[in-house]
Amino acid sequence: MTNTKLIVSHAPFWHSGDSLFQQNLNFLIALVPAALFGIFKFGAPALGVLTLATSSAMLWEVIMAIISKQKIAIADMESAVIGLLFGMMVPATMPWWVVITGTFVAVVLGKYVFGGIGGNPFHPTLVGIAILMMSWPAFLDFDTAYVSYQFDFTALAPLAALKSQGTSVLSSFSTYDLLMGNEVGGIGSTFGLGIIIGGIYLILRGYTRWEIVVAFIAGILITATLFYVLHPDTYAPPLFHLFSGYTLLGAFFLAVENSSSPVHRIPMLVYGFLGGFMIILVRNIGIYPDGTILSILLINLINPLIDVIKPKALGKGVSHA
Amino acid sequence: MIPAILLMLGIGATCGIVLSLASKIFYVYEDPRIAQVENNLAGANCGGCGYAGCSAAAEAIVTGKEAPSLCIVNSKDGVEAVSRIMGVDAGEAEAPLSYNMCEGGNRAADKYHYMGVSSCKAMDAVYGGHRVCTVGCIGLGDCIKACKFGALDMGPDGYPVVDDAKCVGCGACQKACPKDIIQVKTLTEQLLKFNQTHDPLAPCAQTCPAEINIPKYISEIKAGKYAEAVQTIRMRNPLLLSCGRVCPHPCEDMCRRGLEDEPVSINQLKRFVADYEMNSGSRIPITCAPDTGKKVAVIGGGPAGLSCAYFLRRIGHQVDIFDAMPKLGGIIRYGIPEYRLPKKVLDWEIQGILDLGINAFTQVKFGVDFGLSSLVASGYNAIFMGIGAWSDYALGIEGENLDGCYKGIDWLSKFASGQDIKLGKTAAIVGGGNSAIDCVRTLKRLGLEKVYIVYRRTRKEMPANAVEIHAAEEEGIDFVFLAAPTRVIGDENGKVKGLEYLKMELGEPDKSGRRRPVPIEGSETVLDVDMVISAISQAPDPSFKDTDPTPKIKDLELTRWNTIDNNPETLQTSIPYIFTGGDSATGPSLVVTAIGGGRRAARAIDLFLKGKPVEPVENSLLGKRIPESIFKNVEGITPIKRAKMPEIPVNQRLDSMIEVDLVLPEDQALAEADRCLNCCRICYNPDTEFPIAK
Amino acid sequence: MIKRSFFALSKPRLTYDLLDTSLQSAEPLAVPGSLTLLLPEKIDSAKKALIGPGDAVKKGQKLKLYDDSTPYVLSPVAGTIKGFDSYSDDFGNKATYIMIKPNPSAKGDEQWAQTNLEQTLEFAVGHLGQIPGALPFSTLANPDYDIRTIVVTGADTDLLCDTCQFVCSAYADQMAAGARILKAMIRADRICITVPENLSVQVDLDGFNILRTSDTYPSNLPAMVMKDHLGKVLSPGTIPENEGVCFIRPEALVSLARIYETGHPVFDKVITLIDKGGKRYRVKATIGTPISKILSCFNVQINERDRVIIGGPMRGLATYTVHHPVVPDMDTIMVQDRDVIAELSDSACVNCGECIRICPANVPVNLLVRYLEANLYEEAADRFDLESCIECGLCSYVCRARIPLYQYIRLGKHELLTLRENA
Amino acid sequence: MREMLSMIVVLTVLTAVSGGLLAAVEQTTRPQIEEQVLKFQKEPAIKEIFPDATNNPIQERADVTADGTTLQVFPAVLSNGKKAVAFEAKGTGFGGPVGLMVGINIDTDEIIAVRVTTHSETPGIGSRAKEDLSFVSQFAGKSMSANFSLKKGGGDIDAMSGATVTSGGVSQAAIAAQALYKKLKPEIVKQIAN
Amino acid sequence: MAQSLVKEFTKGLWAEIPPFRLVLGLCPTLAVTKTVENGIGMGVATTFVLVFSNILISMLRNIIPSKVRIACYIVIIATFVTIVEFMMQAYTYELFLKLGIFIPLIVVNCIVLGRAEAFAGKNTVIPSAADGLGMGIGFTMSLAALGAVRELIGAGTLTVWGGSPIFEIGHGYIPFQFMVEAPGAFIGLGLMLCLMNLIGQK
Amino acid sequence: MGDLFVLAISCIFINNILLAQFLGNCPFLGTSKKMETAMGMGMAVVFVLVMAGMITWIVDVYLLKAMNVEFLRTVSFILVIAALVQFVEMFLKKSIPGLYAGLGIFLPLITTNCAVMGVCLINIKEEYTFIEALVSSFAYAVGFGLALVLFAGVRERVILSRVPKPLQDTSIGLVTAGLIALIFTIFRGMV
Repeated sequence: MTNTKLIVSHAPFWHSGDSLFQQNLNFLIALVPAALFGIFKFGAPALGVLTLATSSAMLWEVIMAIISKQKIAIADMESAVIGLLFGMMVPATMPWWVVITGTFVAVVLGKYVFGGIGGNPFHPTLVGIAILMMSWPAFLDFDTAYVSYQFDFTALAPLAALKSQGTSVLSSFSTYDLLMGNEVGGIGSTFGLGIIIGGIYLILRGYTRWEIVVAFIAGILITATLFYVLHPDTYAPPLFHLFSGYTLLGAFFLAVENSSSPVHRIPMLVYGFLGGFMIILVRNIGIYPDGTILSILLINLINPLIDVIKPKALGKGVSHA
Repeated sequence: MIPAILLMLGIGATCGIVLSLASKIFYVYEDPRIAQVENNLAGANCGGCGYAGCSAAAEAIVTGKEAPSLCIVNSKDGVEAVSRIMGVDAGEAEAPLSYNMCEGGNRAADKYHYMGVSSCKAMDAVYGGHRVCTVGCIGLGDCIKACKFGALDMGPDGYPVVDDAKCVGCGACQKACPKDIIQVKTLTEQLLKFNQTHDPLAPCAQTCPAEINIPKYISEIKAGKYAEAVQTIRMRNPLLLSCGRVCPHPCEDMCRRGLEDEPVSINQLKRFVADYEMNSGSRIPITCAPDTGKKVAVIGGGPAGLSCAYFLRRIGHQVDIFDAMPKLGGIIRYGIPEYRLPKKVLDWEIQGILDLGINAFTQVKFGVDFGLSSLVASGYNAIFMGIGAWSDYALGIEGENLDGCYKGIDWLSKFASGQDIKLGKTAAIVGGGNSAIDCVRTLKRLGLEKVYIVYRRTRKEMPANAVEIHAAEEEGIDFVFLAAPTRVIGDENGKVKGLEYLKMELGEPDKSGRRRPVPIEGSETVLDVDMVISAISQAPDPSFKDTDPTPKIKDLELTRWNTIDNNPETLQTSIPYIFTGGDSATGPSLVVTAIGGGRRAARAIDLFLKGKPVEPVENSLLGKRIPESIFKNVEGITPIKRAKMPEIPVNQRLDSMIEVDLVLPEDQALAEADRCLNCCRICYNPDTEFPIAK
Repeated sequence: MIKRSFFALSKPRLTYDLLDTSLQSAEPLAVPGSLTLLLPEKIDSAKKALIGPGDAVKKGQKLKLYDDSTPYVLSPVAGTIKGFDSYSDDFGNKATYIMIKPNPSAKGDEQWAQTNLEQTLEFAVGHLGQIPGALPFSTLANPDYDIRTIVVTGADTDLLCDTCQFVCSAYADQMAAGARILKAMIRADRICITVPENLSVQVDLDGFNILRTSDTYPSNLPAMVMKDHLGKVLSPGTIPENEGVCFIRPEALVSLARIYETGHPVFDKVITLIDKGGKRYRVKATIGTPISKILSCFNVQINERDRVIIGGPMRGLATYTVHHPVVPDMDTIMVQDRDVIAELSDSACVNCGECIRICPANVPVNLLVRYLEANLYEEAADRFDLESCIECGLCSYVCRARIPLYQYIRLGKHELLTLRENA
Repeated sequence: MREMLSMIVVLTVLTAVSGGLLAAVEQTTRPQIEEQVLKFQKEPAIKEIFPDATNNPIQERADVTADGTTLQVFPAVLSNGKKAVAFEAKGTGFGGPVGLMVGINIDTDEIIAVRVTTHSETPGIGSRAKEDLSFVSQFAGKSMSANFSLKKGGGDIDAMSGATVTSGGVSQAAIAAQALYKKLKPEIVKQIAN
Repeated sequence: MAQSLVKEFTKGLWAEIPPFRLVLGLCPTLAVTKTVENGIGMGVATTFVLVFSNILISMLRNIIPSKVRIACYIVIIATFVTIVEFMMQAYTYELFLKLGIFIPLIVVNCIVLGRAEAFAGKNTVIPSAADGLGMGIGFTMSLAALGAVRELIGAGTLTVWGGSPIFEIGHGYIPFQFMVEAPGAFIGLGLMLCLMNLIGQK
Repeated sequence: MGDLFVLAISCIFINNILLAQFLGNCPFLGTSKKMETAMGMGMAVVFVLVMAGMITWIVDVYLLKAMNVEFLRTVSFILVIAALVQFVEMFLKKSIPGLYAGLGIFLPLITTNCAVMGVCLINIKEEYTFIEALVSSFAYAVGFGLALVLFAGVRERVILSRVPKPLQDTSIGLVTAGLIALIFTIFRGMV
């Protein structure tokens, strides 16, 4: 007993047992329904893209860790989530090298250069997609991506169609179809119901913050309703916006990314609402068909500014007795 | 063309008038240095310093919030110019460097397993860190994280290594280190660092009177970095060639290997690198801090004076040495015979010191040729008195002044300076110290038939170096122990004929633990000799107090042994601007002690010259030992034979004065260096089973 | 250990344990063969120590290092000083430990038999320091504080612990007597006692102002008691004493009463031991007894990489040696098997916000920890409420990235003080 | 005072010298610059607009002025003998002005062709206006009285997908050309007649 | 003398190369480096201004009162900038069009004023000229390098002079257009700076 | 009025002087390490730019164009701006020290801030009227300040995260700025 060396650490000596691995594992679980649906709908190429995206993201993480002689941190699965989300946002026909470049940009430029986990001011996946979109928009064009596919529904990307052809196309997309994934889009971004189920699962498990999700959706609905009420002819109805494009994925999985979103209640509400608002603004008066990616990046950008609104700390402002 | 000129004329004039008026109307006083500093910044207003523009940066510098090196764009000259404006004196403007004090903290055992914030500071807060060593490196690299210039790296041995080329001396590492291991020091501070009780010091380094970082230079020898080893020694000791030859190496007594095995031959390693430099044909450059414009006079060019002059010069002061003898070196030139320290070697060594820009005036005697007032009048700001101890004690017996009687140092110096000395055939040297041995060995070489050493105690009590006694024995010297001279017997011509002595026996041990010799009544014996040299110790020569006409010199207090009274920590004397050191401060002692004293005096002089209080080093170790560093046994040591000092065989050496001891060959030196355990305060490297793995 | 629930939309709820009624009394432990006393003063090699190895000491004798030192300890036994050496405590506090070998044949404490026990604060400060329960006499006597309210922590501040509750119920009479003595000594306006609201054991608490505290952690912590029951919110960087409130252990009152009752100092401390399986043992040990004695008494085996904690799971102190002595403020010893020790990581904050949601003091821990990591202590205090932290440890408990947040905060507060002292 | 005076004098002299020097340089380089402007900006556009011009519109350029507006016009005689004129109008695009060279058949007031001369648009999106002829060719054959607004604004012109602003800039320029033409046509005709 | 001249000249080429080591003059660096050609053009123009303004300022440094120092320097610089503008308009018109507003903005390029303040205002003519030339060439090299990287990745070509590329990646290459866009300029420069830091560490 | 609003929006967001036009990057990187500094710089730029915009417009229209010496634009503008900045600095220092402490210290940075000069030149190039020039100057400056503040917010956090050593400071600052520029493309086409 004399020579036994004890472990010495600081209090507390208990831990809730939560971990990053748990968090990311749950993220992956929550993404499963939408991803499975995508594979089911778009077939083997979709499976290929998802696998490649996930694995290449993890690989980049390992490579960068080796290059910079840091501890390899793939065990926390953070890069798997980044990769899978990336895969879910792109069309199934995306060439392999685009996927690999995209995950490189996402993992390295989005996350690694900022010091890895917890350091990224923006959502890494969105950084990847946004840069790809600027470089190679053609590969992210859902209308051309699926020309060789046969679908039993309107094979038009709803938002792009809305942008180019106006509200006349709205009749081709029923809310039910959008919710059930009967639309073209990213592999995992079409199955609205699946995303909602996954998102609610995450909220219940405590891994995403419900305030952001709710405010985000509220932002979309309120802004879209305002536009729609003012000019029903030029603008699409709110539910169409909510269920089309990346909106749901953004609300449930992208805007809630820990490191780039606020943690205090009021900021979370402002953040979410602003995100929803910007999406509708871009869709209705901007040049991009979907605005989710840039809108979420924009709220990521203002996150540090608004996250200073916080409840008063205990005793703050109490004068000395 | 005309409109253009007119227009520009108009605009220019307007701007000029407006600005010049504005500068009068809206004049606000500000520290004029701000404008000066701003003029010396890059002026790019780039914001790279984190301040809003150059004037903001200049203000921050002038108000002392930032260092003169704030501007990232500024050139070196610019930084210097700014430092000058800020009145940072040149001595402090010298570039500081980070300096690691603990080399191998990971060798100390752990007391617990740590879990928590990965930083030294955090771990230090938990029971002082997981290492058993209280002063050693914790090893979590706070200093490395703190360095913005990438100048620190975790070395393979678990302690941070500083890359001097990248270090800018910002001090961030020092602030980050909870253990005070990384210290950012200017050259001056490094040169004037003295051992303190909280330093991570090996026993040998604690023992060395010159406070040389012994483990460091041995590990440098081990790594083949001989030049670095020389530099390390020179941080503390400018006379490494001499010390490498004559030092009785007290450090080896404390060597931990010595507890289980023979101690490492530290001094031979010193001599090895010192000779390496000398034989390499070129001198390793010695850096000096920028000039401070202060002048110091060093009286006495012996080891203490040379050491003091060397350190003062390196920290930027101007130094002149005055010596009464024709050549510098003092006792090591005139008291140590050629066969122990060849004059050629000494000349080379002293030249290296003078080459730093030190002037030497020889054959000028203090108190006779010049005095205190002349030094003060010549603008010297401080004086170091290292006048040594040259006046031999007399035996105090009858017949001491007969022809053929000499005094030790007097005789040695006469011989060394080439004066003609009448020699006899047989000689008796009274005394047991090193001077006595030097005399006998010299006489033996001069062809005397019989040379006796007469000492009143036994061999065990002889204060001379054991190796010297041994060499004397080898060379056939006769030892007469337990003999107290009572009379020198002269013949009719007044020449020495014999030495009468009384036999002694050892009595009860006295306070110092030595058994006192007690005379045996009626045991008078006569030794037939025609030369008697008494070498029973010396004292400084206080005659300058009488000959110097300056009244002030009377204030210089002497002790009853005629040494100059001084504060042993600062070596300041009773006259504030006079400092002392070496034998004149301590009485006859070791060369290396004098060198250490010279450096300590240099520190005090530096403080004095900079107008700071001359205070002792805080927590000074000075002669003390760190208790936890003194071991009783050392585990994991396989005895390995100590390198034997190569020397000229006895039959060859008695014919001439050639150097007896030789330098270690490189392979042996390396093997010897490998025996070093690279100790620190409590940790050391045990021998591994496979020496290659080390 | 309480783990995160599957559905974690709400905060995790950590509740205090109520008194373990199966343990009716504390088992007295014999005086061991060697005692260690901790003296909160560091050795100054320049000074001559008053005590040294081989000195004989009497029971109750005041031991101090130097002539001019204030800190002292009372020797709990008569015996011989075996030696003393320096000891590094938390946050670089240097202390001295004194080893004493008891001498069973020596008896009596004449010094104390002769002393006239005065019921004054001055007397207590000079003679009763370090009594079991660690009554903070020097704080009470500190002229900087105007202590008007005493709060007795009848409800233990940390989880799992029930020593205070035990003392309240087992020694209620002596506690009340102690309270009267203390009240007389310091002229306090009121003496309150915290009692868990669900405590079923009836304790007679006449004369106390009873504060019923909730069973949710951290409602028994001083700052929370101040806020919830005394209506005083501590401003950042202040301690309850600044507001005239002093928190003391019930055992301190019991000791006080016993001293004045018997006329002799007392040295036995009630301690609850919680073994690896969570089973409790109650023991009365002499101050200075090494923990190892208590452990071996109940056959608690300690292996490499286990953790021995002085105090509870949220606020305790992990010791590195089982030779750590029993000290006056030690209530609980908790032993953790190495298998249940959660790994920590040096990962960066991932901003998950768990700490924000659970922090009872509304400290923005997520940003605070970034500044602490970067050693920006002043900024952490100015902008991120470092000093508002009430040190409950909940942030570390829920941290998803498993950052030792509480350690960062404690260190930050400590460094901040150092910075301010140097400024 | 001395210091003030020197401040004013130095600054004034310096600026005056600078003004003179620049004026000199300007005068020397002016002709060359004008030639360059024509050569690099206008000539290629005019060549594309009037591939079959029998004259040299660049050399025959002329300035026409009416109501204080001056316009440089490039008259051309087409191979079929018809008279045409080209001039540049400006609109505002994404990153600055968009220059549009408009070639008009004077007789019919119909646009022969238009070309973008200058732009500072985003490469890949806006710059397509210059390279992608399908957009500018919409204007060919249209009457000068047609509505050159974009379809979104109720006009006849299809915007380039993803480059609405640039398209708007071109459309603005075309509308500006309309106004100029309307205002200056009499003068232009007069000019050509000479 | 010659040695110090070489030193003044070469420091701009590596040890203090703008904008990598001296983080100055970022605006043109970011804005005009879509192609190598633009980069070189801008670099040469800046070099011209740097050299001549350095020379003139070092000549006049004793005359100019320090209170109107900045104003005078700026006038001198602006004069040279305008001359460059005329020259480019007259002889390299296409380049002039591409560089657009950034030519007049050389005036406010912090490198030029920075060198004037930090060097030319304190040194004699010849070292100032060497300093200006070195810094200018260093700046040109940096711009060309960044331009090359951006053009190669973002357009798949390398254009040094006269519009037609001297190098083209095969037809299968789909240009990573992000690099020639505004954001790509920042990121490209940021990553190159990182690369320089890496090299500098060695 | 509506047009002016559109112009303002366009200058603030769409043609943001920093992120779309690449002007004023040196102070952008230099003063964005701390939110406080960024705010101060932003205000100072608004202040100076509005004044400079007006004065240069007047100089251009009533002097340069009138005298037909437009080729002196660069030199006269910069001189006017430099003199203005220096004047304002002196004025503030003496008369309103409080404001000087907040804004004034940023003024020297502005002389060499190409955003100021750039906006003045753009105002002329786009042939704005005086009111338009005023609005555009103000809006560009607000855009500058906005980008600076947003950037500073992100950068304050980025500085504290574990950015790999070679990327630290300016390098990561540029990368972040690049991503912000990317995000600002969201406003494209909104007016």
